[in-house]
Amino acid sequence: MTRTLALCAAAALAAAASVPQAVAQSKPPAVERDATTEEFEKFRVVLEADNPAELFEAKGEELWKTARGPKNASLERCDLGLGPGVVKGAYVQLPRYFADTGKVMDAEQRIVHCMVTLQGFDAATLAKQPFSTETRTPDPVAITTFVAGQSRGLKIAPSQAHPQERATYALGREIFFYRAGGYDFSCASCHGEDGKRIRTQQLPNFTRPDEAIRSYQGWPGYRMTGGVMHTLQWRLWDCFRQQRFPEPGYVSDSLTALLTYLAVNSKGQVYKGPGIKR
Amino acid sequence: MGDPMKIRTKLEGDVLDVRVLMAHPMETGQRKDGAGNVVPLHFIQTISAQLNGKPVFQADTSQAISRNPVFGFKVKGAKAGDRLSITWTDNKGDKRTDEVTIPTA
Amino acid sequence: MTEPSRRTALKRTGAVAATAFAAGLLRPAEALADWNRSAFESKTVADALRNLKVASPADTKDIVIRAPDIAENGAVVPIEIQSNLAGTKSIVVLIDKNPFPYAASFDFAQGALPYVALRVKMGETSNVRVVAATADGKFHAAVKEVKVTIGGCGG
Amino acid sequence: MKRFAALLLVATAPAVVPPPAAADDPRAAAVASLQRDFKPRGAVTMNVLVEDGVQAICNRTDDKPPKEIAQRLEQDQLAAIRWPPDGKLLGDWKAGEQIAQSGRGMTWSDPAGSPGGGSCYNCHRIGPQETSFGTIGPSLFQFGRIRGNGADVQRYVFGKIYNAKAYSLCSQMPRFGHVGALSEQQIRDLVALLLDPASPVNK
Repeated sequence: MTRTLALCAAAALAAAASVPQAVAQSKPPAVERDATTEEFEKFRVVLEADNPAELFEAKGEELWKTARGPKNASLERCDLGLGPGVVKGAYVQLPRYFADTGKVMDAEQRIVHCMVTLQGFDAATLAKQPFSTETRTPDPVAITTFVAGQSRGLKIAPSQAHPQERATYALGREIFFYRAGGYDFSCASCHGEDGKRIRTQQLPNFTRPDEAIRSYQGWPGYRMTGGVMHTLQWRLWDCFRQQRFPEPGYVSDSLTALLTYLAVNSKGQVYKGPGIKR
Repeated sequence: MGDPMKIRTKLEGDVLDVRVLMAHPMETGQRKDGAGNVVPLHFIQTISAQLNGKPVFQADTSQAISRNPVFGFKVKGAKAGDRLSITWTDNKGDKRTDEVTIPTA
Repeated sequence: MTEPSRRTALKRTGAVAATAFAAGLLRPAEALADWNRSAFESKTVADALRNLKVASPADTKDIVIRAPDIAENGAVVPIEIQSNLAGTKSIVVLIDKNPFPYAASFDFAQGALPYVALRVKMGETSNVRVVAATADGKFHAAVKEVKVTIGGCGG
Repeated sequence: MKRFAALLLVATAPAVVPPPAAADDPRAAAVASLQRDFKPRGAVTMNVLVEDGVQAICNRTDDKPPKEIAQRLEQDQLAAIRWPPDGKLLGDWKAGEQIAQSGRGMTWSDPAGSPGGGSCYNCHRIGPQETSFGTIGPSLFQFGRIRGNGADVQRYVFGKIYNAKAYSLCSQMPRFGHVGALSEQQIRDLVALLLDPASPVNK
């Protein structure tokens, strides 16, 4: 092996990401941001101040309050964890354990559950085209946006009191670090280090509390590409696509586990409400 | 026609800061849908804002305005209780007007 | 609309309209009939300005354009424009490299300040060009470059 | 996709972590969860969720495999590289730039059989004209200018793109040639992008 080759290999080794498996305990140093990221963040404030997501929040509120579906019922009896009909503050406490289903559920999963049980909608039909397009915003997306908006300014506070909530977190953590697929990627390949970018997009390090909030912050998000509203269900779905994994099931338990991992890592941070994304 | 606008106002002294969000696809006529068909040009062409019935701010716009448009403008000489109405019209003849009363600060 | 529109009102003030207003920035008559198709369908900045009847705008530092140096997404580029020129009646926004550069025009009256915030689509890195018409019939211009880049995984 | 390393896994995995009872194995639970909730789509099958030997070692050691195991597996990966029979490693840098720009390939939305890209700019700075580049990997700007383009460097770059794990076992870089994401010619073109003196990378 020549000297040049050895140097290259050393550089490659140094560049290989090391994935910390533990969430940092002490306050980690601030993540360095480059000039491009600084510029994006400056104008993100402008974009967030007047966010078309509000149009979808309004739509979702109307859907929540209107009697619809085969059972002609509104969602005002839907229990998001704080009692039937309580929307304020529910989003930041999800995912959580629900005794009636015997499992941990995330916001959209629970909303779909309510649409099926209270309004009589068909789960399989809702799962058929669950994501927004330029011409169609699925009802659960608008409703989730409304529900999320009702937690604006509140701290992320998912419960870890129930053994199933802790088990779900542990499962989510395993999924986060699991490398597989054609490209050998795990979630951590892109989201396990500080201050990294894909192209010009800042990649939050979801293993740090101050960065993990960025997985929650901004979602549901008004996506500038296409001008459509997306929830975390879409975000994870498209992440797995780019991870070269098979297609995750909509509102499936694996996604809830991952969302639990992200939510618990974001605990204590303030949720700013539906956001705006690239 | 169309979904309601979101109109937000903030009175700073006698200057009214207005922000308006409009639900509109603002199709450029260049985009193709999932089936590969070109989506026809569909965009807001004019916007007019009136304060107590008097025109204050008017815009002519093209398809270069982003989808679900956001505009901001400022009017001097406004006060709480004034009525602000905003109307848009698009190239298909659709039209929508929304009105708010400026709240007491 | 119960009261006459401002544009109709402006048309009646014939003498004043003869200068800036005849220049096409402030159009007479009803809005839709008014929408300047030839300017909006112009494919170059020069053609658009000609069709808007903007004559030799002078560069100025008194139009403040706040837009990102590098846009996160060309589909939504936030632009804030403030004219500090006395007697600013209207503002035109052009995106030099867009297929149709003329993006919008804004008219201010009855206490409206010469300020506007808008969001535009930009196909590629380009100058954002702002032309203001003042009551003295003169035109003033300022530009700001906005870089448009590829953002995500590109797949 | 070739999963030749499965044998290696049998040979080496027990030396690292003895397989625990499935019930309290969180990784096994995670895999079971993924197998239950995910569906094959397009060209992506459920098989890709099954770790190969390299993935298994990296997953079990937080990407920090013991040195001797890493070296052994790296040697095996290196030995599996298919070098061009004609020995030509330098292709067309212009074609390489296009491949470096493209982030397509091996997702469920990529049509099977269509040529993929290298996603290189997603993680690396490369050519000076492209300002939209990622920082997950090191900058490759001036790569050939700094290192020259001798036979050994060409061989290293070809090998690294073909199978990054042959040089650093738990590297985050995909094994583009090994898994068939890039063809021999595409890798040659990328080698040229990095090493050709005429490439903008080396200007």
